[in-house]
This record gives sequence, C-alpha cells and structure tokens, in this order.
Amino acid sequence: MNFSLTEEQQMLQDSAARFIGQNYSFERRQKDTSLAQGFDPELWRQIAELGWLSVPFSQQNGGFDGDATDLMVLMEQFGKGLVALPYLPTILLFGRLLDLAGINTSYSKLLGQVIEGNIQGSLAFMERQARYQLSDVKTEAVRSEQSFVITGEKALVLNGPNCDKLIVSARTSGGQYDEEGISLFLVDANASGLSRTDYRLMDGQTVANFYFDQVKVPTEQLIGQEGKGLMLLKRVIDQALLGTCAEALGLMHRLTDTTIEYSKVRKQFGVTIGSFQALQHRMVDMFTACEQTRSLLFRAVCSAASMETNEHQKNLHALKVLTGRNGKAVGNEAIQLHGGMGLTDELDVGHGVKRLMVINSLFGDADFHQQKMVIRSLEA
Amino acid sequence: MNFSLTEEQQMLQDSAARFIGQNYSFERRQKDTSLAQGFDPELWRQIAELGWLSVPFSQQNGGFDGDATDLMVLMEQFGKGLVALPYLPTILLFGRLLDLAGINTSYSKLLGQVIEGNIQGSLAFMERQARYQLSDVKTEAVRSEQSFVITGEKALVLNGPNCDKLIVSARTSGGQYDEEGISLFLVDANASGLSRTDYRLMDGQTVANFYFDQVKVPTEQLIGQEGKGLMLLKRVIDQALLGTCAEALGLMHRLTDTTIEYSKVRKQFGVTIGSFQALQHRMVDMFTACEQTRSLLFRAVCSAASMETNEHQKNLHALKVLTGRNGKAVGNEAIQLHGGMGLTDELDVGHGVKRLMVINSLFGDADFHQQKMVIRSLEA
Amino acid sequence: MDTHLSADDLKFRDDVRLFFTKASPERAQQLLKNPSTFKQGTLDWQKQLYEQGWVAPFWPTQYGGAGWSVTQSYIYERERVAANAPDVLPFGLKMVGPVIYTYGNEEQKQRFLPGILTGETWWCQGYSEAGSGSDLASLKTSASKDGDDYLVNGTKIWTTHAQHADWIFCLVRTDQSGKPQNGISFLLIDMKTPGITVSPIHSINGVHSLNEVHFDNVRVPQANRIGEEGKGWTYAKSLLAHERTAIARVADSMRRLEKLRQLASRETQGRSVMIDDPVFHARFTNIEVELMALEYMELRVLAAVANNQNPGAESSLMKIKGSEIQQSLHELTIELAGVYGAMETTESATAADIGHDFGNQARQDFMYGRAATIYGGSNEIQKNIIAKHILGL
Amino acid sequence: MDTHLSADDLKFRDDVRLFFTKASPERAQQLLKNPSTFKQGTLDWQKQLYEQGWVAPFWPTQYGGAGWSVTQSYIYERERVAANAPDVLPFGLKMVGPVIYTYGNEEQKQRFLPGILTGETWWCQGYSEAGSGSDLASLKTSASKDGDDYLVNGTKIWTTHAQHADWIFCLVRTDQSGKPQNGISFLLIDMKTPGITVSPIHSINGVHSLNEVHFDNVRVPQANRIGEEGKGWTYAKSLLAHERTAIARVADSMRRLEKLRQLASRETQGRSVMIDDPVFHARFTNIEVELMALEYMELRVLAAVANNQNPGAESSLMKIKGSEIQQSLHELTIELAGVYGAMETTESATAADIGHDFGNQARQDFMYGRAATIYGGSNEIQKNIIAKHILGL
Repeated sequence: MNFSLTEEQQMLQDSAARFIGQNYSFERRQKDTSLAQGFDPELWRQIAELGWLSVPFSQQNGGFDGDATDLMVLMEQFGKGLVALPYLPTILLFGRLLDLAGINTSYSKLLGQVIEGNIQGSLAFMERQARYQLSDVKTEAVRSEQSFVITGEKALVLNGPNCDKLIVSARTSGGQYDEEGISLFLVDANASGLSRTDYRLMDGQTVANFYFDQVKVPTEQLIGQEGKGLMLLKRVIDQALLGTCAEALGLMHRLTDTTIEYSKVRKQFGVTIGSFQALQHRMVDMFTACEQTRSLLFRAVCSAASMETNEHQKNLHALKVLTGRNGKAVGNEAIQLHGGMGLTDELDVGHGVKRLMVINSLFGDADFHQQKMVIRSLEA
Repeated sequence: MNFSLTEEQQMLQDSAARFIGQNYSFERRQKDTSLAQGFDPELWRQIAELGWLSVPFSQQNGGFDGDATDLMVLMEQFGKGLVALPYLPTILLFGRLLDLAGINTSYSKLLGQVIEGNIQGSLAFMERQARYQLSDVKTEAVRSEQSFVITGEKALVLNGPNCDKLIVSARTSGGQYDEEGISLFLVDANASGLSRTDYRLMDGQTVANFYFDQVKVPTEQLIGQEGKGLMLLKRVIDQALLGTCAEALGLMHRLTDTTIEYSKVRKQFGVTIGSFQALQHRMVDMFTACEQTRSLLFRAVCSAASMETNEHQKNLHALKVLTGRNGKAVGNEAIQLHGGMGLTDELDVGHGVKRLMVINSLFGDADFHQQKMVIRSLEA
Repeated sequence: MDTHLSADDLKFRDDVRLFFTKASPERAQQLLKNPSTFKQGTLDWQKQLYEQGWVAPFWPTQYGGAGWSVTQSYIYERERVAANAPDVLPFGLKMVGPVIYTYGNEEQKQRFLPGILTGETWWCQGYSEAGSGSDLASLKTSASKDGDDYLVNGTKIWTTHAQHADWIFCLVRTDQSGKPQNGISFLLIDMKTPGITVSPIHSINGVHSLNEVHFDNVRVPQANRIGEEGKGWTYAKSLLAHERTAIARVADSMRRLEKLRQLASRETQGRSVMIDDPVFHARFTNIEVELMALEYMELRVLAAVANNQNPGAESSLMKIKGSEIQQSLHELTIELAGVYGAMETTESATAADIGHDFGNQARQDFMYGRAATIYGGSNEIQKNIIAKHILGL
Repeated sequence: MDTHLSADDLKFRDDVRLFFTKASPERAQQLLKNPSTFKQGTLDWQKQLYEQGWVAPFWPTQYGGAGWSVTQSYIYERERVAANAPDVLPFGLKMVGPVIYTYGNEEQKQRFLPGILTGETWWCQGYSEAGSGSDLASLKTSASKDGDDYLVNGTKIWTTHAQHADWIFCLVRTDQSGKPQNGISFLLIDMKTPGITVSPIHSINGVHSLNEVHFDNVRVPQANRIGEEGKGWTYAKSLLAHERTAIARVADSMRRLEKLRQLASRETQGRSVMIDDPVFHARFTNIEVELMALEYMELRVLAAVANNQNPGAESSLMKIKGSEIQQSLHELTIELAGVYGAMETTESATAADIGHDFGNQARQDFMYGRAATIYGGSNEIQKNIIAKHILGL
C-alpha cells in the first residue's frame, strides 16, 4: 500500500509546477486565450521540448510510457496553473487513439510529429442528438472500392479549428444506437467535402462542428477493425476522463486556496470575512470536497492498470460523479465567497469555474455516470 | 386573496392552544404514552366535550362541517403540543370514511358515538408487501349468501389495539395490484376469526397487525359500492394527509423554537451557542423550512375545496414531499444542536422527531409522492 | 382562507392580458437582447407603458401612479411575465423615484419625476464601492461642502448601465465622525458634470452591463441633496425590503421552469427524451416543489402588505429562496444542454449554425445568475438579518 | 502508487479469515444484542481474542501487542467487519490502556494492564460533563488533595456501560486557577469506592447504555493518578486523533451498504423491488460514491501513519465524512422500511410476529446513529479544527 510518487514522478511534478509557476501567470492565460487558436503555439513547442507531450505514449511509438500516475501528476498541474493548451484533444484523444490502435508504422510516424509538437489533432466523436452516448452515431461511412465515403455532422470537436488531422467515428453498419458497426477513420483537416463552423467554449478553447459531405477516405485510413471502433474509443475516453478529472482536481484546489486567501484579506464590518464562522465552515466544505475527490482519483489511478475490469470502470464512474458534484460546489462557493469580484472577467476565479464546468460536462456529466454506475451494479 | 382566519377559526385556534397549553405538558405526554392504550381516555372525553371530535364531520352526521382550514388549525396545535391522541385513526380515517360513504342512518348513529368519544375506530388499509401502494391488496373478501368472508392480513393498523370497530380494505375481484375490485367493510373488533398482534410505533402510539381467518361480515356492512372502495379510501387519505402535514408543521415549529431557545441559554467556551454564526445560519435554515412548509400547506388548503382536481392532487404531493424533506432536516438539526441531550428520552426533542418521522412515513414518504407527482405531470 | 380573485380583479386581468398581446413584447425583447439596440428598446417599451399609464402603477396617483391594489399589482406582474414582456428598469421608476416623492422637496419632485416617468432621464444607482459590499454603510465616497455645492470624490462600483445614464443617485459620506450610517447623504448627480468618468466592468458571461463610476472633485449643488444631510442611509434603506421581495422573481422562475420542461421534453437521450429520465425529472420536481412554496410565500407577504403589515424580515427569506431557485433552474438548464451549455455564439457562428438553440443562453443565464445570491444584500447577510431580527439570536 | 498487498499480507489475511470463521462471531453478536447477555457475550468474545493474542494487537509487543504493521491492522479490521465479528470495547483496550503504558509508572502498568487484556477489569470513561460537551476543558468535577488521597466531587455524563464497570478513568480538575486545560489530571477510580452512584440515561432508541456517574467525596489514592498532576488533558488528547479515525467506521459502513443493497433487492414496490427504483438507487449510489472515497481517504491516512507522519487534522475530516455516511445509511435503511421503520418489537411482538425483519433494527440504528455527529467532538468542532489548523483561518 503506497501513495507516494516515484522519484521520476516527483521530478515531473516539480518541473511542471516550476515551469508553469514561472511562465504561466493568469495574465498569460488571458493573452493566450485571446489568440485565434485559443492558446500560444510557442508554449506548445516549449512543453514539447520538456517532453510532456510524450508522457502517455507507449515506448514503441517514441513515448515516455507513462502510467496513470504520471498522467495525473501532469494534468493536476495544468489545472492548478489554469493552463490553456490542447493537451486533451491532441495528446489524450487524437494521439492516444492512434497509440492504442496497434503497431502501425504510419501511426508511429504521425505520433512522432505529435510528440515533437508539429501536429495538432482532434477526435470527432460527439453528435448533436447523442448527448453523452458514444454509441449514438448517425454519421455514415459507406465503402466504395478502395475507400470509404463519409457523410454526416460531428459536433463540438475540441481543437477542431486548429487540427491538421482528425479521427472521426462513423457508422459502417447497424442502426443509430447500435454498439456494433462504428468505425474510426483518420481524416485530413483539408480533405475535400469537409467543412466546419468554428466557435469557442466558455473556457476559451476553440471547437468546431464538422460537416462531412461525401468525404472520401482511403481504406488504409480506417483505424482498427471495421465496425469495432467503439471499444477503442471507450478505452481512449476512459483514460482521457481520468486525466481531465486530475485537471479538475487541480482547478478545485486552486479555487479553494484562492478563496481562503481572499477571505484572509477581504474586510467587511471591520474584520476579515475569513473570521466569520459560517464562511469558515463553508471553506472547510470546499477543502473536504477537494480531499474527497483526491481520494477517489487515487482509487481510480490504482485500478487503472487493469482498465477493462468492472472495478476500474466503477471507479471511473464514481470519480466522474464526485468530481462533477464537488467541482460544481467548489466553483459556486468560490464565486459566492468572492462576492461581486468573483463575477468579473478580470479575476481568475470565474475562469477556473468555467474550465471546471467544461470538464464536468465532457464525456458525460455526474448524473450520466451515476446512472451508468447503477446499470453496472444491477447487471453485476 | 386572503390568508387570515375567520373569527370562528381564530377561536378554535385560541381555545386549542389554551387548552393544550394548560393541560398538556411534556410530562403529561410521557405519562399518557406509558398507559396501555398509548393515550389517556379521560383526555379524549375532554376534547370530545370541547367539540373537537366533530370538527371534520358533515352536519348531516352531527359534525361541525369544518373545512380544510379548520382541520389545519386544530392539527397544527396537536403538533405544537406534541399531543398523543388517536385523532388520526378514529376521526380522520375511520370516522371520515363513514362520513364520506354517503347518507346512512346506521353510520350516522355510529358517528354520533364517535363524536361523543365513546367509540374508538381504525382503518386497516396497509399490507406487508404493499409499501405505500393503496391498491396493492391481497386480503380477500368472498361473497357467500348474505355475507362476505374475509381472509388475509392487514398490517400497521393505527389504534388497532384500542378500536371497537375497524374498516378494512379487501379484494372482492381483480388481481393483487388492480385499482378495481377493492371493497371496504365495517368489522367488529371482536368478530370471530379475527386475531391480532399488538405493538407500538416509536411515537408511542399503539398499532396492530390483524389476521382475518374466514371472518364473516354481513353484506350490509359493505361500505359504498362493491369493488369501488379505492376511490373512497383515496379521498379519506388525501384529507388525512393534509391534516397530518399540519400536525407535522406544528411539530417542526416546536422543534425549531425549542432549539432556538436552547441555543440562547446553552453555554460553551464561555458564550451561548446561539452566538455562533454557523449555528445561527443553520437555525435560520430550520426557520425557513417551517415557513416554506407553511406556504405549501396554505396552498393545499386553498385548493382543498376542489379535492379531485389535478391541481389539488399535485399540491398534496408537493406538500408531502416538502413536509417529509423539511421535517427530516428540522428534526436532525434539532437533535444535533441539542447535542447529547437531544438523544435522551427525558427531553421532548427526540419525541418530537420520532412523531415527525412517523407522520412522514404514513401515506407515502417524500420520494413516493415525488414520483406520483412526476407520473402526474407526465400524464398531463 | 382562499386565493380567489374578485370579478373586478378578473376583469382587470383580462385588460392587462389584452394590453400585452397588443404591445408585442417579443419585438421589445429582441431589441433588448442586442447591446447595440438595448437602449432604444428600453425607451420604446417604457414609452408604451407610459402612454398606457402603467409605467409606475405603484406610485401614488398624484405623481402618476395607477392606484392599484396589492392584488392588482400582483396580477399585472404575473401577466407581464407570462407574456414574456420586459420589466421596466428599476433605477428610476422603482428606486430613485420613490425616494424623491417620499423624501424630496416640491422643487425636486417637479424637476425629476416627469423625466423618470417618460424615460427621458436615464438613472443609475451609485451605492456600492469596492471596499463596501455587504457592509454598505462603510462607503467612502465623500462629499465636502464648498459654498452652495458639494465636492464629490470617490469611486462607485457595480453600476448597471452607467454607460447610458444621464443621472446617478448616490450615497455619499458628508460626515466622517460618528456611526458610519449617520454620516451618509443622498445626492442626485448629473452624469455630464465634469470630473465623472465611467469605466466598464466585463462580467464572466462576456456581457458588459456593469461599470465603475469615478468622481474626481465633482461639483454637485446642495440643492441636489434629498432630504436632510446625514439621513441618506435611512432614505435608501426604506426601499430595501421591497427590493428584496422583487429580487425573488417568482413569476420569472415559473416561466423558466415551464420553458425547461419543454426543452427537456425535446432533448434526446438515446431513444427517449430527458424529461422521461427519472433522475432528471426528480431534480426538476425538486425545484418545482420549492417554487410552488415560494409562490405562496409571496402571496402571504402580499396579503400582509395588503393588511398594511410590513413584509420586513420575511422579505429576506424570499430573497434567499428566490435566488436559490433561480440558480437551480440555471444549473439544471445548463446541464440539460450538456457540452453545448459551454458554447459561445458569434455572428459567424449563430445558434442555428451550431445547431443548438439554448446552450448559449443557458451559459449566460447561469453565469450572470451567480449574482442573484450576492446582490441586494448577499444571502449570508439575509441570514444574519433573519437570525437577528426574527430569531432574536 | 498502488494498493497491492504483499505475499505476507495475503497470507496474514487468510489466517485472520480462518480465525474468524472458527470463532463463530454470530453467536457473540447474538449475546451482545440482548441486554441481559451483553456483558457475558463481551467477555467471552474478548477471551477468544485474548487467547489468540489479538485482543490488543496495536499495543507495543512488550505489553502484549501483536506488533502488526499498519497494513496488517487494516487487513485485520476489514476481515473482522466482513465476518460481522464484534469489535472489542474501546474503553480499556483502546483508551485507558495506551494512556497507562505511555504515561503510567511501572507499578501502574503491572497492576492494570493485565486485567485490561484479559477483560477481568471492565473500564468506563469519565470525561464529559453536563456543562462541558464540545468544550471538554471546562469540566468541573474536582479532586482536592487530602493526605495521600484526592477527594473527588462532581458528575460525569454519557458514561457508556458504567453499570457494568469495575473501574473508571476520569479527567478531574485538580487546579482551579489558570488556563482550564492546565488544571486537569487523569485519575483511575475503583467503581466500588464509597460515594459513587450510577444512574441510567435512557436514549431515544429505548436502549440503556449511557449513564450519569456521581462522585460524592470519593476518596482516591494519589497513586491512582496517571503521570503529573495538571497534565491529564495532554494525556487524554494524545488519543483523540486515533479515536476520530476509528469513529469513521469505514468497514462497518461498507458492510451496511451491502446489507442495504440486499434488503432493497427484496423489498417490493408493486411488481418491482426498491433497488430497481431509479431514485432510490440514485440515493444509494450517492452514499456508495462517498464511501468509495472515504475508503481511500482512510488508506491515505494509514499510509501517512505508516510513514510515521501524524494523521492530525485529516482525522477530523474522516470523522465528519464517516459520521455523515453512517447517518445517510441509517436514513436510507429506515426509509426503505417505510412505516415499519417506526415499529418497536417486544417479547410478545417479535419481528417474526410483525412480519418485518429489519424495521426495528433500522429504527434503533437511526436513532442511536444521530450521536455519530455529536460524540468524539461534534462535527461542528471538527470543522473549527480544520478551519484553524489546516486552513489557517
């Protein structure tokens, strides 16, 4: 039984904390998110040099072969630093899907470029009607000779406006809700017949809806087995979910600490508001929410080695439920205890809350995962 | 728009408050509930003389013809006084069912004795497996010549050990869960073939499980139409539900006031605990819970004139939901803020909480009524 | 005990309904949504109400009020919201107006009331300061006598629509000594006076409606002071209870709840829709039950007012519950929108382009709605008030 | 980062399991349930553990401890609860024992420790007083020197099982002057000493386990004082953190949760069972998720202890969450029982007669469980501790 980090992990944590602390003020975030891409490509190159882009990838693809703990350590620092970078879409979704797709020299080459920071990627897995259901796919891919022809719309594609390549889930057989018959394709962002609408989410990141109008994709760009895409997709998203929950925890800690510090300096009625017992107890609740979430995060990290097991799946659901609920509570309290200031764009509090809300809606919110948990326990 | 009481109602409230205040201390309750019947028959005779037993009954049956407001006024005082009397089983359930069953001279005579306080009654409508579903009835009544023969078990019959007569719901046709086919019968407590197990609920009232082994009941003791008993049962219970919610509100007020008063005298760390802001805000929440419940009680009282309407039914569901939830919250906080003392039998707090819990479980708890509300709104 | 409406009240309700159907509030709402047309939309709408004689019904008749009963005002408000018609801006008609006709002198009434009714003068409120949020009485903006004038110095914050305002009503400190409440005076200040600068505050929902207003040796005639010097706090406070009851926004929440029900009946989840999801519907009814209670809590307060009782601390209770309900509605709505609840629409990416018609609004409402538990005296302050004044703690 | 058990630990787990299957804990539980056989059942069970050498594993080996690692103690506790085996009474083995071997003198160790291990001496705890609940240090029971003795006067309250006890360990005031904490001493008192009377306190769950213990000029040899005079507070406090972690009762809650799942899979609602009710199951998983987190919170604390770090204020956090979870389990269980959750069984009306096998227990657990957020330092006090010592407020 051991919850301490290895020396390597400790080093990763320290260097991440140091680098972000020195290079990424809140003003920097404000500046970066105001750029067209929603982040600073220069910063991306820097963290590539630091090796962070290689953390989750397998050695065979030139990665650092990091485990769940490594990922947690890094993502928590991103959260604490309120860092705006497309690590989730390009590394954890696009990159990891290729990484998990099996040995394939062309994927390896592509991942090499990803790790060097020369390529931005996206995973187009959401559709308007699907809510959080990965298997609800209307977009179709029809085989014709040596290629597939994709038609349909994918929504809310993270990093869509920036991506050079994207992976799309489309139906090669079965009905809209079937788990079978979903295939994954590697598509060039500039493929003909592919158009998009760009917009932003409230955390400042750019997203796009992609419209596939008879987009031709050569058969060798089918990833994994035809019709068996869902399983691969789930594995990638399970890991991304764990990573983003670690980022959420970082955000929750930041919001809690900021609020406590603010309560020690903000004066009303001649005393600091931190001296009011009612507020003290509520800040204790914020702190408790963080510790509780960390405990469940550790639990999921400890079971991550055996991904497909019922136990790990249940831990992931529980983690998403608690991160969602506690994240909401912490965010709302952070704003409330900051008073009017918490509602201004110039303070980091509101931005932390918005990022937290985006994370909590990604891959299914608390209620969604709670029901998954219920179904799982009824089946068991 | 008017929420003030009529002169008559004001008089009823004042006299009830006065009589209970003068004659019913907590020590009196302790003494009364320790009696075999769980209450003091002498007190029952006294309130009969005060005319309180006649409040909800129609004039044609010698009643006071009171409306929902009258009932609310009286029941709230019972709650505030933590009064242990079988008003619910004998008057609101047994008596009112006869009262609503239509003009019938034998019922009128019976009700006359009820109003004089000479008869105790019960309504046997619960069964072990039914949870809160009135229509889930396994007890059977089979017609043979000039009588029905009843066989089965009715559980948790309020006032069962004390009742001279009881009304039982039994199935004359249909399957266990059917709404049709339920009939109501007036049965003598000493009818042959009828036996029971006596016990108590945590609020000190006596209850019994009744076992019907081929109990013969003459056909003229069938109440209302054969097979149509559920509707009558529902109407009686709807009204009883409103009355007990008023009692619950009285209890919530008592617990809240007691807690606030205690916090003004109980000292810790050299100051009264009522001076701690965290506790102040929680007592404010208790107070808010009372006011909120009162508002919904008024709402249900105002729509009670049109009982069968969707609106009133929805108001009743909502009232039971909120009374249940707020009652729990107020009860738990009352104990918590009293500390260890709140857990002793010698203080009234725990007894108020237990009575509140019994009421909240009767006729369906908060979750049950919330789901009824959902079903109703989906049908609408 | 009943909530029946008299025949006259029913007749009145029909008149109000008819008016709102004719007044085409949708158009007004459209103009108000867009910042560039917001001011025009506000003025147009106020003009319509003014011509109908309903712009300030709650004012005393001699100043242009409609002399409605409490019930009528209640009916009017319900119908207005049901018709999704905009409310008037409160700063002139609900805040400074009443102060002027209650505590102002004849000359001030003559001078200011007409412009408030017609909308000719746009008013904003100068109470809060960065240093004094919940502790309003600690405000520092000073007004020092200089001949027949005051010289005003300081900064007001959270000033809604100051960028459009012609006049601002301020609480200023005219006496540094003694109890903070006693040194405060109530001043009316022309926004065109030299030394006033307005700087925008951008909110986390991306909208600009709040401002900072800086006063640098701003010269204000003493004739613009309402009532006595040092009594400003009393004048301002006399309005707070009414404000709190209004902040509960019961009718508005009822409309939002219905809207949410419709959206959830449409939003798919696999083969079914969200309203059929038992857990979602349970959360929905949790709010519905609370709102059903609040609706009658408001009626109880109104009935009390009708009997000339003071709503007093009950209004704090309504403010707490009302704002909590508003926020749970915002929360459930944005969660219904899923990831779309995070989307930001633009000219080049409208709701239609993105294919989601309530996500952007849900986001803005949620974010802006966080203020509901903060402004008008934070909910924590309301709890302190109840603890002190009702529970005697 | 992992929670793997070593081969030795796995072996140890199997040994523990084997022991508990042999020890037939069901029989012990039966005896404990019935007040008339409670004492005998307690002693029998302790005897079995004593003979196995597991009655006080956490004690230092030289005093009879088992010298287990933190992980082993954890495994033991899990297996014990999984086997539904009773815990030992804490007063001797977990409270006064450690105080004696840590702060007592040789003679005291010789005299008292053996009886604690064998169960020959039944101990109870004399800390709380009516006037001092959360504010323990304000206790008034006095001990004044009289020759080689103290004369003890005062009343202790909430004394569990005092009616069975041979000895009581007390915090008493030996010095009225100065900081309240500094005037407190730790005394061991023979319950047979003249001047001691025990009066029962009946709890709202109808059970009698608590008592008041009155001291009227009770003569106690100074030799029965542990350590220095005036240091009693420090000795007692050194145990509290451990106590709080224990109060979390993680393993026990896990067993209750499983039990609740089984009951809900059996309790009917129309044609279906309660566990299939989505709202009920949502409430169930709310608790499950919290408990899954608490389980790892405990592991984190244990890991810290294993690395010789002090659990410190984290134990307050566990106490809060642990007690909240216990109470939500009690609440959901009693609500599952419906109206039967209010029933009281008797000899003449057993659970079997009434036809409901968990209602009576659910009621007792719910009522008794209300104490979980009160004793061991109320949750409000724990929050104060966290605010002060962790958040620096």
